Amino acid sequence: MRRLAAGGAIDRTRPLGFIWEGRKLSGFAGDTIASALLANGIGVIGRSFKYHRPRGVYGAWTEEPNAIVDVALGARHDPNARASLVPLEAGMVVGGVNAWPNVRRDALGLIDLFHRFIPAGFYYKTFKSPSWGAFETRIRAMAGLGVMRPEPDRLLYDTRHVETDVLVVGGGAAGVAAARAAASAGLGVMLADDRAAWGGVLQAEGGVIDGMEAAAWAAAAVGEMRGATLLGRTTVFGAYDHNAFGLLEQRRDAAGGWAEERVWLVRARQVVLAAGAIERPLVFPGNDRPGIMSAAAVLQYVRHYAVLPGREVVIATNNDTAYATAAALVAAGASVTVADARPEAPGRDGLRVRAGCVPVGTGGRHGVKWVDLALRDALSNRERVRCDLLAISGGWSPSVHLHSQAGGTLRWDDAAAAFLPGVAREGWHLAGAVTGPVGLGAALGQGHAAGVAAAAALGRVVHVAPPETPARAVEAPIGAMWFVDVADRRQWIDFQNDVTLGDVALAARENYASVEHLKRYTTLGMANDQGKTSNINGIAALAAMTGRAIGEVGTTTFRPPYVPVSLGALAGMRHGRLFAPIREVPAAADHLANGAVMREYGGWRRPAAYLRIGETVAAAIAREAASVRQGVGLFDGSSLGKIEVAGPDAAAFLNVMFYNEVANLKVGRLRYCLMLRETGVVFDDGVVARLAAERYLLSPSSSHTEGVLAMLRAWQQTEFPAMRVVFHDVTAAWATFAVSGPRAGVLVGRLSSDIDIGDGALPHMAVAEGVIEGLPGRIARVSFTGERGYEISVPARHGAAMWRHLLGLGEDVTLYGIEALSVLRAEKGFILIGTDTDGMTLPADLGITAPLRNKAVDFVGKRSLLTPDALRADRRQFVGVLPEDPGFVPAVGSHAMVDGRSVGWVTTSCHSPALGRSIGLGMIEGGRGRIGETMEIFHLGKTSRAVIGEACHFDRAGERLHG
Amino acid sequence: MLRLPCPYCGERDEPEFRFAGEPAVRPGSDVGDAVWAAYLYMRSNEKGPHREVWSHAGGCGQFFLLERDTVSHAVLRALRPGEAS
Amino acid sequence: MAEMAAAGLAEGIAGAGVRVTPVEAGRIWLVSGVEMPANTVAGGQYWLAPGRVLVVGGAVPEGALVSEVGDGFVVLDIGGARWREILAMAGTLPAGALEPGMCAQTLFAGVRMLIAGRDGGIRVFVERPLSAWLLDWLRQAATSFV
Amino acid sequence: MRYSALSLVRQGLAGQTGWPQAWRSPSPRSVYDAVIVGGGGHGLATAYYLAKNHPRRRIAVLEKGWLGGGNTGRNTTIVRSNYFFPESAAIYDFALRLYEGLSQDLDYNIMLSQRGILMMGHSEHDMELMTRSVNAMLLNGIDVELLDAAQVRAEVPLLNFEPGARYEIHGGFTQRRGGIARHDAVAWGYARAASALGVDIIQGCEVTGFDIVDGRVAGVRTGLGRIAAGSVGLCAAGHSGVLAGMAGFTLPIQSYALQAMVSEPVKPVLDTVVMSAATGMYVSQSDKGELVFGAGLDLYPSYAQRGNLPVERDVIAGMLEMFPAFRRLKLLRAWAGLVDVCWDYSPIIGPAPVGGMYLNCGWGTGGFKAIPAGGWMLAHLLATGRHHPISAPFDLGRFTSGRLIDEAAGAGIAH
Repeated sequence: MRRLAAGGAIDRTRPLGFIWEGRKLSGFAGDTIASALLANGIGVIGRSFKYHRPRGVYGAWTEEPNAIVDVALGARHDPNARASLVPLEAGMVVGGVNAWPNVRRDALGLIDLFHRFIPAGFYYKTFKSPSWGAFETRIRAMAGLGVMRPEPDRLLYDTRHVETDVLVVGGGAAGVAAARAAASAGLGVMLADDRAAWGGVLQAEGGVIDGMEAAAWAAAAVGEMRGATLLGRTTVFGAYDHNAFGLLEQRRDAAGGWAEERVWLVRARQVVLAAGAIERPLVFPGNDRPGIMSAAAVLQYVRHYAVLPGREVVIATNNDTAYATAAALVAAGASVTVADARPEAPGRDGLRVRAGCVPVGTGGRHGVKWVDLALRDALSNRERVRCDLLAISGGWSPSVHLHSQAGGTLRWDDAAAAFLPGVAREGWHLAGAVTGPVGLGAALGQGHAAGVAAAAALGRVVHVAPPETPARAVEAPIGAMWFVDVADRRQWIDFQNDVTLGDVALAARENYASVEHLKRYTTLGMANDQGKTSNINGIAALAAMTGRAIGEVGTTTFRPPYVPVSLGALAGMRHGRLFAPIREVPAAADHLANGAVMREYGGWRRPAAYLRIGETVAAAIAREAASVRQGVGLFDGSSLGKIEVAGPDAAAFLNVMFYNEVANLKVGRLRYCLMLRETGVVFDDGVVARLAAERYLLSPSSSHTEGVLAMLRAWQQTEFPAMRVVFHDVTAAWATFAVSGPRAGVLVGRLSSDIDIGDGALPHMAVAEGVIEGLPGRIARVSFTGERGYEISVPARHGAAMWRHLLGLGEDVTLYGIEALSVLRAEKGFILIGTDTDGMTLPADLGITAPLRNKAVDFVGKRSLLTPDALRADRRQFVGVLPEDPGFVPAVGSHAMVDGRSVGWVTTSCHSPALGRSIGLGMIEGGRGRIGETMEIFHLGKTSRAVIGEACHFDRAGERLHG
Repeated sequence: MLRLPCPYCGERDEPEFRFAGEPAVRPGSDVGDAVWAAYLYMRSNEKGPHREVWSHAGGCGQFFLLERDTVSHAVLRALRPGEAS
Repeated sequence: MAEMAAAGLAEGIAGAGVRVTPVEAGRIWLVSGVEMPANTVAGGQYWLAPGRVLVVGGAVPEGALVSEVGDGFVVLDIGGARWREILAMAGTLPAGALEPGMCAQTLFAGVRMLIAGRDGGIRVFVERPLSAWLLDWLRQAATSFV
Repeated sequence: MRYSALSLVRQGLAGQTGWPQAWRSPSPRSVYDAVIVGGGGHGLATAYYLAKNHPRRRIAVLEKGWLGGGNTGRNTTIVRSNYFFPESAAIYDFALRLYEGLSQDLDYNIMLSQRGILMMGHSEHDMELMTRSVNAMLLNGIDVELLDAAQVRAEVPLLNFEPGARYEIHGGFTQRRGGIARHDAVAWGYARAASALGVDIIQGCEVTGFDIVDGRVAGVRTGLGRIAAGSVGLCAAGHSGVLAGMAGFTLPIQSYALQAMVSEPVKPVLDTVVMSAATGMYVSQSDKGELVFGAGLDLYPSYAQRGNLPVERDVIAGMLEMFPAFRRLKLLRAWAGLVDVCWDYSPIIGPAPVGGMYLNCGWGTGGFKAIPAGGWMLAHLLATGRHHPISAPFDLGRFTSGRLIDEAAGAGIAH
């Protein structure tokens, strides 16, 4: 066991049993899976992506490249969890991934023997014949890490949208100091840190602030902040336009059925970035064995998790930070040798320090056993040192991800051997290790100053003094070392994707010399950790290989998310029924009670057909259509748009908006009109009613109501601001029912109403307002079925009751749905926008040409009707398509063919109960000139024949409207 | 995620707005094909400061002119239609 | 047939810290030709756009165009200790936009709505056809509170 | 040196030190017969086909950043030719046929995986529009099949067939020859082959202006100095408008950000490309195991190649509606390309209003799948000054005549 007897921020009173690769182990509350595995002496926890080399835990937090594991707990399963980030919970079942039979003994480890022949990008140079497809299946099976479970995840995901005065990213020394200052100025502060406790690395590195132990100071400072939103266990994963941020919180208090992940979408007026820095590995031959870990991570495992990853430790470093790890290890009873790459490395009491030395080789298959050290410059004085832990530190890279995403610039600093933030974005203030190597004092000072600056930018003054900490010895500068200049180029830069120094040399040799080419050609930095440990080492190696300065090579683009974020969390509640809103008609419950099959049409849920017991949808449609022709049918048209247009200039304005003439429409009359886009394309059709000299009522199709309203407003506000016309969308306020059929008049006559529905007072295409069954309403003579038709509108609240009442007015009333209506209108040859028409259809294609000839005033789209293409003779025109075989219904979407070429298509087809045969409508090139012609109809390789005819197949004279 | 200033409702988030094209002066219906095609289809499509028409569709439904940098997405100016542009 | 039953309003929702109660707001009119400061509420009159307001309750208003639309809305009061969290789940309305006397039209869970500030919560005016969907959304959102 | 398994073994024994440069990086000469502006897939393909089909020309490709760094390096790698109009089917299928032989032709494995592409229908109306498209494509000679719901379920069992799903799956149609290809490899393959045929590929060379003498282009002004040119080809997707502005004309193009995302790599779960118009998303699984997905445009003009949350969350919600099992996977990376979109969603290929200058742009969201054809057509224009029969319908003049090729409308999306 590697667990230390005492210490650590774990709860030794709460042991947590879990399963690792089928074996029962245990850790404590406060462990991560990684710390628990290390505590149980587990060395190999995974295999690298390409060569399947054994991988152990390397890091302690988001930098971890190796510890990808499969974690299952109850309903939760994560095939690619990072062990260093997952808090251990009782009963967790954890397993390695991408290895067979298991990570300890992985058969695919044999691939490593052929590494010479499969360098970076080898797959571009081979697998070309017979074809990539011949090899792909096997290669795909070897790729990928975890195994996704096919069952849907039923958890619910929460999302929060909030604003804040100051967002502080990072709750370490600098972040807490900044938040403390800003909060004292009375500002709304949101402090986010991805760890469970405040203080960040202070827990491990210690120190004294304002006389208190550092981590205790952090906790106290946060506790005293009034009005702050404190988000622990929360990662700021992305910076977007206008200071918008995406945050991922790992909650512990999620309600039953809700996932622990919650996404916050935050808008901040001022931003303090105190995200710290990430330690880089040293690059040397054989630096990828299990037991080779980040020195900073080892410090956290010893101090925070009371885990001693090794007893015989060699520390290889090129900077001072690793000496804190050395001290902690010695205090925990380990024997420590330090190889410091810098010639004049400072001596430390109780430590064997070998100055100017670097690792040049390692040994140990499933865990490091020894490391060869040698003098860096001459690579002489080679000495093998036994060890079971090799803690390495190659320097620190500031976490400038968010700064860069938001457009902040970067500059290479040789002294710090790092890309430091250059010009920050307006309203951003950077503090702490993100600005470069800083001691605790500097970090606190910068943090406080950032809080003061943020407050000042919002016109506020800070009311706390900056935190004090005793001065510390200034750290000696880093001795940058990017790799060991030996023939053995198997020096790992990206541990997960197995990218070595040799691969960078190959990329440089083949002229993949841009940093972006290096990344894409070698896959460097494209793994789960997105290059947190590998990018800078890769850039430095490329610079050396191509004779350029590191700053000149530059970095690849920092992209969200900072850590992988679950897709379910990003989708939030938009799932299942709640994926997208849908509108209901007022009588919805009654439709269902009467056997309606409800479907979505244009954003509304509407009855497609009303099924009787044992009836199929097709049979119901035919029955409904036939009964409307013979008797009387009732249809729910409540979803039809209703836009009131009023004002002294209403008539003039609408005359520009519509294709048809509407200014001369008499009061109390209706007219069927088209509305065009400026391109001349038919955008929508519908009935226009003139209710008064200065008041119209438009009824656009259900799916186009919002679009028509937006178009009216756009033109009035931007093109005709002087016109006195206003628009009211009253669609939802009215329920509208169509009563259609030869006996429709009889049924409507039974309504108690002051509206005279006699043909004299209310002829076809007329409308009257009045009182119906004690309710204010309208009756309009309009028909989309071709039968005598009445549209009855009453306030929506009474819609269901009115529908039931109408149904009860006669025993022979048949309910008909949209599908039957579609058959009836097809028999009449009436168009359906979006079915018969599309994004290219002009009015003349539908045979509606009078307005273009007669209308004096210019209207929307008019000029587009006169372009060469608009006047082309072979445009597709709307015609009837009568199948030669009356029993055969051609599929909608069949094409009319002339010697193998499509000359148009069938837009509508069905069996017509009224005609006792199949009918169709279509858009056919030069269609009106082909009346009477028989054409070949093509569908999925089979052909049939049909005769082109008039669109209207039934009651061409339209007598039934008035009969 | 953009934060745009509706001239009437103040600043709101991107999902409430719709881009409604570049402001264009509508020629008469007697112009030549090329002039009409330019009005319909040609775009200035500036890289940098760009004049645009937007609507606050998810709010008050009003249309307004916006000068916006198409690289940084910085909002330069928001004007009610017809306001001194 | 005067006793047409008023369409049954959706029953309320009572989650932990969240209460959604339907409101019988009386008659409502959409009125054009009336100016008032943007996004404010005064005496049952809610700003919608320049020259357009929603008038709730009281006598029939005057205006260039007056349309009775009470039947087109379902009015809900959202309250309870954690109503602000429901608002934060549904949209990005700035906090300051809902002080008493203020109103705003915005996307709430993707649905366009008029929202007015009240003490202890908000009053929302949602299009009747979308009210069922919204209540489904609110029901699910309310289960997120323990 | 030819690429092959044998050469890999031989080089392996020599520590992989013997490989030559994949392409040369010369400094620009002062004059070329043809200068191609834009070093992405289309530009490099143009250079290759110009050098190969019309030899004995001095050709340069000018790329302001790194080759393949524009949309070629940012798209979701889908290849298909299931287009509605004969003109579109001709050019996209010409590209797909070139793709099918490209690895051998370029001696560079572009990892073309013809795993099929499945477009889904979520209503009877969707299926009717799809039938119209399928029949049009069959008549265009494109290999497509209409599928009912059961057949879709057999192809991709992971899809959401739960009753009461918000967008039930009614069926769909598939093009078996569609699929994906490794986008970077297409750029690198063409660059290597073109360089070998003598084309000068000049990176870090931004065009800042044109020399136009009485209506005809004579040269290009760049960050690395002036270059004289007999003819100039523009194929800098996203920046077409900027280049046109420098040459004194405007284009019917608006530049939009088109976002794309990848998940963490998992073992194979999805063996075909799936697209759903209703939820607006498309997804495939890369050979490395990441899900690669995207959707429609961010619908406001932008030159910022940055991802953005609203459309990103819509895309993800849409994909999860189709694949509820993906909810547990994690987003690894999100970015955006910069596409120039024409009103009719078809490209602009042909002479520019300036003599000696030719356009290959306006590909909108469909540029990657058309790279080989775009290159072949622009090469033909640069070499002959005349349209290839396949490119003629896509001339800039179509906007004045109104003879648009509106693929969106063809597919029933009225806009």
